[in-house]
Amino acid sequence: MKKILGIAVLLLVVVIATAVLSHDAVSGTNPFLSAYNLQNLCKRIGEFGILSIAAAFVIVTGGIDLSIGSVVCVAGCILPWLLRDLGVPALLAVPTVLLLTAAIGLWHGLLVVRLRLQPFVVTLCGLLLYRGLMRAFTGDQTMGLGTTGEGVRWLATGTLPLGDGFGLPVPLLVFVVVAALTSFLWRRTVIGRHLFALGSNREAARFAGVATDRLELLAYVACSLLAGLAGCLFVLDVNSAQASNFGNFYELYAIAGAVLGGVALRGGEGLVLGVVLGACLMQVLPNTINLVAGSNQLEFAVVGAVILAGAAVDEIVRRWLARRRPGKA
Amino acid sequence: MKKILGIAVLLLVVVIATAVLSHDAVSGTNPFLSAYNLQNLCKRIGEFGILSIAAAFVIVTGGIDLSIGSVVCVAGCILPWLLRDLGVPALLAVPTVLLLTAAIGLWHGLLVVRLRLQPFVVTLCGLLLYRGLMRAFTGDQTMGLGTTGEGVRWLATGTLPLGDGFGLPVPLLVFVVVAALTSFLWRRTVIGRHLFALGSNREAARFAGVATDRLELLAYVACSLLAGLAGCLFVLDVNSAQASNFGNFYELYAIAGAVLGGVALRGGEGLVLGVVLGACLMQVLPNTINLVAGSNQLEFAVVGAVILAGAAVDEIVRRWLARRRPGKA
Amino acid sequence: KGAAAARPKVAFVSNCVAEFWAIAQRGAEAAAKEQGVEVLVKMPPTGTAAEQQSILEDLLAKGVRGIAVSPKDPANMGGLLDQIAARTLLVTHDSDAPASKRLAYIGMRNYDAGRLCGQMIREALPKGGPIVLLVATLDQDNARGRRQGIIDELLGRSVDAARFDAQDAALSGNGFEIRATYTDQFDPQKGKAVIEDALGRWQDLAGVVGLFEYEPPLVLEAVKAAKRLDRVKVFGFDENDQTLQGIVDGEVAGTLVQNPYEYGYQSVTLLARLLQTPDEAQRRALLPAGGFMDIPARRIDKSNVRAFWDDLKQKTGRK
Amino acid sequence: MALAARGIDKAFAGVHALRGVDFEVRAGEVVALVGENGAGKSTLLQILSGSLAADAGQVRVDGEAVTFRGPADAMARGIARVAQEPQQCLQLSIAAAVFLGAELRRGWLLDDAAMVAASRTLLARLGLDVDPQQPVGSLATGQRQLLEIARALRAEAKVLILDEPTSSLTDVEAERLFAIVDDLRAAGTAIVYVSHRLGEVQRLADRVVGLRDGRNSGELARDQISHQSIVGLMVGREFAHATRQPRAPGEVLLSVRGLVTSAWPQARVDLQVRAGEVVGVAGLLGAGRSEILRALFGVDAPLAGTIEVAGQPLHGRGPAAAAAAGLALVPEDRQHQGLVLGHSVADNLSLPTLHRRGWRVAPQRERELAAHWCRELDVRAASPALRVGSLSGGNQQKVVLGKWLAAAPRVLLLDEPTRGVDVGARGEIYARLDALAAAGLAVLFVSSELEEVFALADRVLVVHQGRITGALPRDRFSEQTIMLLATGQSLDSDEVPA
Ligand SMILES: Nc1ncnc2c1ncn2[C@@H]1O[C@H](COP(=O)(O)OP(=O)(O)OP(=O)(O)O)[C@@H](O)[C@H]1O
Ligand SMILES: Nc1ncnc2c1ncn2[C@@H]1O[C@H](COP(=O)(O)OP(=O)(O)OP(=O)(O)O)[C@@H](O)[C@H]1O
Ligand SMILES: [Mg+2]
Ligand SMILES: [Mg+2]
Repeated sequence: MKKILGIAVLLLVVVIATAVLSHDAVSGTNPFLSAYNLQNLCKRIGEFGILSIAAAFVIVTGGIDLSIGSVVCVAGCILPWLLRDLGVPALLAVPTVLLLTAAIGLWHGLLVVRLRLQPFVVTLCGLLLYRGLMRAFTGDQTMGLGTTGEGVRWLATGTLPLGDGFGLPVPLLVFVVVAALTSFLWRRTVIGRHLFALGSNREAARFAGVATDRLELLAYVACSLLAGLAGCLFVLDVNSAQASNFGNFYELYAIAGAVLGGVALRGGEGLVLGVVLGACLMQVLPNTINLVAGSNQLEFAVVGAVILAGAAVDEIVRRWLARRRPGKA
Repeated sequence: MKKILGIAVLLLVVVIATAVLSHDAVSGTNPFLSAYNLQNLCKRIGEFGILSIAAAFVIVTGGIDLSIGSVVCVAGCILPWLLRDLGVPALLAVPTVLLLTAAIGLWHGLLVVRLRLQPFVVTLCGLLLYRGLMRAFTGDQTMGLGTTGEGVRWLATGTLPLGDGFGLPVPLLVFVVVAALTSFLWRRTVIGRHLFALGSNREAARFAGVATDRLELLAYVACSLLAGLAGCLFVLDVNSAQASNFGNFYELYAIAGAVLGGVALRGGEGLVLGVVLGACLMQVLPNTINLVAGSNQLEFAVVGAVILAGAAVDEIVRRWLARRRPGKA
Repeated sequence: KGAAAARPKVAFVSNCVAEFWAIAQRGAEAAAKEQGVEVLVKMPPTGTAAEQQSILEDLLAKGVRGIAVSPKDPANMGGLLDQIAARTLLVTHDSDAPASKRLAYIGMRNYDAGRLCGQMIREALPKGGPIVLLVATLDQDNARGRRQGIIDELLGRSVDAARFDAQDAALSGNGFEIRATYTDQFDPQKGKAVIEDALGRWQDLAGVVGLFEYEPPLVLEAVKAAKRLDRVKVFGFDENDQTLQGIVDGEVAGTLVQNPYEYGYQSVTLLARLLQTPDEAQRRALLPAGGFMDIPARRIDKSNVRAFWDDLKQKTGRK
Repeated sequence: MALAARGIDKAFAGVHALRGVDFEVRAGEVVALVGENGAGKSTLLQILSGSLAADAGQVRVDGEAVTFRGPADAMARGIARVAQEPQQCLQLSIAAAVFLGAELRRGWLLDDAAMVAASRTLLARLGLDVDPQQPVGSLATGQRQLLEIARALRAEAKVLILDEPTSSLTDVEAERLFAIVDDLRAAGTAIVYVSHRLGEVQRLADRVVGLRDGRNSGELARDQISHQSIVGLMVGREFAHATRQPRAPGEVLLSVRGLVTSAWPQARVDLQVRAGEVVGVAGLLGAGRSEILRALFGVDAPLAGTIEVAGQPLHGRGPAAAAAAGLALVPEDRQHQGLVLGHSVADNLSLPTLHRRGWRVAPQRERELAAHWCRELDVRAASPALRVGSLSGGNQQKVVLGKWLAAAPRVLLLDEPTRGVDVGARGEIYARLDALAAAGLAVLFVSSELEEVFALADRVLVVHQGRITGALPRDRFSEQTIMLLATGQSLDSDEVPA
């Protein structure tokens, strides 16, 4: 819990600051707190949050997945193709895409587990490979549903009305379900316990009779599957995917969200709640900038600076706490 | 040495294949082996090779630097500004940029060493931060020397004529010097020995009295300094830098080159010669595609697939060798 | 295979990867077929000047007989372009490099297209109002030209293609107010997100302009989802299917289209015919007057969208 | 006086490890530091060698008060320590590791040739015959311990601190070390020696200093040192030696035929262990004893051979399959193989058995299990929720034992099961193993201590270069016979088959 205190405080500070700064004294309205804005924000948190959980799945095993953005691209290109060009019904198309992305994860896992290739190398190649293949597959044409597929797009753009003009965006609900299931898996099941043991010390876990290979496979499959799910939501949301840049850099956002949320890159450490907070922060910051600043030129700089400051403050506070409460039983 | 056999063979295969495939039966010429092409190739190898050595410096300590591409961007934006807008003489401008990028490295190092932040986090923030700052600094305007600065551009576009129409590009010479110095530092000096010990097991090195903090600082400084050097060469070569994309993704190419060349991401392992070979392969592949294929749509896919295949074959061969020549007599 | 090898090779090089260039590719390939040449279409995968330079160098190494390129950074690429011009036939398209030794430029003037767009906005919003612009990136000449054209036209300024207003400059006049220029760095998710945020921030927005091909549909989506189609007008550039459908449905006020198909077609035709003409004087006669072949931007609105769309579908072979 | 400490206090989160401890060692003296697991021995030594800062107290070197900011400071003062759990740079060459931090050089350059030659001599003196240019990672646990000693000898320190240096060494290597210690003492080096092998303490010590619960518990002069008096210093009470329970071996539980390991492809291993039988494996360092256990448990895939558990061939590969078949392995390297150091004691104890109670974890059951085994094995931890990495070495070892005892295996494979465990706890472990065997468990254990082999085993297999060179029943146990077999010489008399 102490691990996520820092990020929780940081998030709170940013949220309050944005609410104060974006307040329009003239009209008395507050764009940040408007139902419309919160709804959009929740939608993005849902979409990117799923990606961060995907990243966290592999990171807790001590691995890394750099191909997340390219898997998003695969989902973003294949789903419209199935729906629009092949006319596959949505109920079949989405599971097909998820199956395909899960297969990608399986492939990563097999390369890592059987051939003992470094996860960084395998997924870096994946990053290049899948995007390249999608460029050839789409012939560099933009993929979208056009004006068809209104029904299935509800998954990404729909809301469950809560009254007062505010509706819970479906992607947020999907994210909450994914987060809850993941948290249950990690904390309450044998698989979760074994996953974390493997991440902390793969050799000791193996010596303890844990089926490390199968678990690692599982982590990669879960990661790519969730990336595929998020990819579906993204393309259903924006309705436009260009293979050369759809999902570009999303692996970094995903990993940043997870790491910000206290998931340790050396493996064996992480809380789903932390990942959720990290993902929130990653989405609130650009929203802040868009609502407060005159342009979004400084967006990257601000996001980078805030994450760094957050990490630094977190570390400093933790040390200070450790110094104040030493040893004694 | 065994570590780099795989990559050496792979490089050889690709080079031979390209020479054969690009041969033009009608005209009897061979574009790949033409002096003009080899010269361009050598230039790129020089530029990107420096980046891979930069990445390797940090990787052997067990760290990672994701900000390399953004540091390239900093150099690419600041150097033209100094030369063109401020009229600083080249002899002063290049060292100034190197000093600036070295300072960036020092900053990374201090955050990693003093605050014990994860290198991944520090440099990911750097990736976002420096590019963001450069976008604001340049106001998203393209930076270049225009038609001025012919003199200093010799550093990137000049050649040392060797006769027969072929000249050794200056960036290759710079790279060779950097590689030779690095190799000397790593293999023949106490600093190098300690650097590798630190990467292998930081605690053990510390217990042995190695000044781990100072060395880690040094590695980050060397990395950013070399990235800055490469950035200068890049911008002098293409004479055009857009803050939003100059050097984008170069950290991945740099790391891929180093890792391909046998530098282990867990630290403590690596040969400069391997890095050189890795950097060569990373540059030969796109050249191959441009010379052989009708479009470069599949470029990323091919690069990804070849690296992956290379890593896999390397691993398989190594296992096979290990099985044939087992442990004891 | 033998015949293909014997056909002279020319190259068509874009400045990034986009649907726009996929259409241009069709034009280039059509022309190549007609002229009996082979065309290599190359696109810099991440759209950087460095990538484009590598591609051009490799094309020279490969020995192509002519190159048509949309230079990523004309102001600074002079040296490279002259080097190419010295070795092979060089024309520019889409984005010109007037100071270089290129033979001709095939395309439009982005600043003029921007002003055309501005006119369209003024007609749609006679009383003016607050406007937001969405552009992929501001560090490309075409993006800057278009944006400046729109701003200058809306504020009623004189024609000056060299003017540049900073991204966060406060700009108003003539009843219009440019509230912000947002960039999305080619990420559609980000593009949609910033427009959503802008709609949330300002309740009084009168219009939003998407300056790159994929952007008008994102703007349309965002405005539609905010249920503000009645108060916020959508304008765009280029001929994305959804943009055109939006015009048909009355949801998009209009779009400014370039003619990428013609860029490709005319570039390759010109290169091929230059190659086939041995005589220097006759060659010169093939070049357009002033070295500029104008493929003007066209304004597409409700009145002409059907005809335009049908023609486009036929040319690109898409349904 | 070479090194002295006064009033040393040190507290960790939740544990007060040292309370006002005094300690001193003079030049030319060997002082043995004894105490139960968790008494604070390693903590004190870490403070003396600059690896840890004391909360209070003073350290003096040659009478001068010093403050060490790091191990380097202590080294500069001539203090060298062989750690209980040495951290090593596995990728470095052995020669580089021996000279790490004090490289030989010619001008600016490393003098690798000199370092290789010098380390070869040093290692030979310790009886380690390996190529110094090989990476450290290629060494087995015991060999790594010798390397660590070589490093300390290389430093030619004024004060040499040895924290359980022999815990993975066989008597042969240990005897070599003693000779070296004798030499150093004669040359005026001050030596601090920690060991749970009390025979060694008696053999070496000029003086014995006791620690109990982080406090000084007394001191013994040379002529007062005896087994009893040392134990008294440690625990303050005497305990009875457990008597062996009589038992009759039953059916064959573990049967191995033609096993070939990748480290020793020329050697075939055949062996059987019956229910109720405790079989010891003896041999020299690096003889391949651990290799056999690892292959049996599926950690390394054997090149050939069949393994049967209770008549059933082992299905599937890997430790998971072996564990499912009723095998358990307590590995020799507890830090890397035995424990997930970052996880709690409770999590480590339940790891091998977690999946047996369904797919959900049951926190209540886990707590009970942890409490039970901590009590049974006398694990000195303030709470089972503590990070196991923060426990003292011996207590960690008990956790490794406990997690596999909790799994109630049919065949128990043990590799140095009592490494670093204090005498008291050791006796209890012996008694427990004895009782389990009586209840029908088959035990195959590797131990470098012949004393332990004699105490536990019904039968001894001796290994030399990956081969079983002899099997001795209890009535033929003798140090000489085992040494003969272990060095590859054949016995004159008839051999007993394995
Ligand atoms: N880094 C640490 N964090 C928390 N507690 C620690 C740490 N190191 C040691 N301790 C605690 O300090 C106490 C003394 O441990 P120490 O390792 O000094 O014991 P020891 O006498 O060497 O025991 P052993 O014979 O088992 O090696 C133990 O209770 C241990 O749990
Ligand atoms: N992980 C490893 N990698 C390479 N070689 C190894 C490894 N483990 C053991 N060996 C080699 O196999 C040989 C046998 O080692 P093993 O650990 O079985 O011996 P041992 O008799 O148990 O000795 P020790 O008491 O030192 O563990 C050793 O000489 C060692 O060099
Ligand atoms: Mg100890
Ligand atoms: Mg062993």
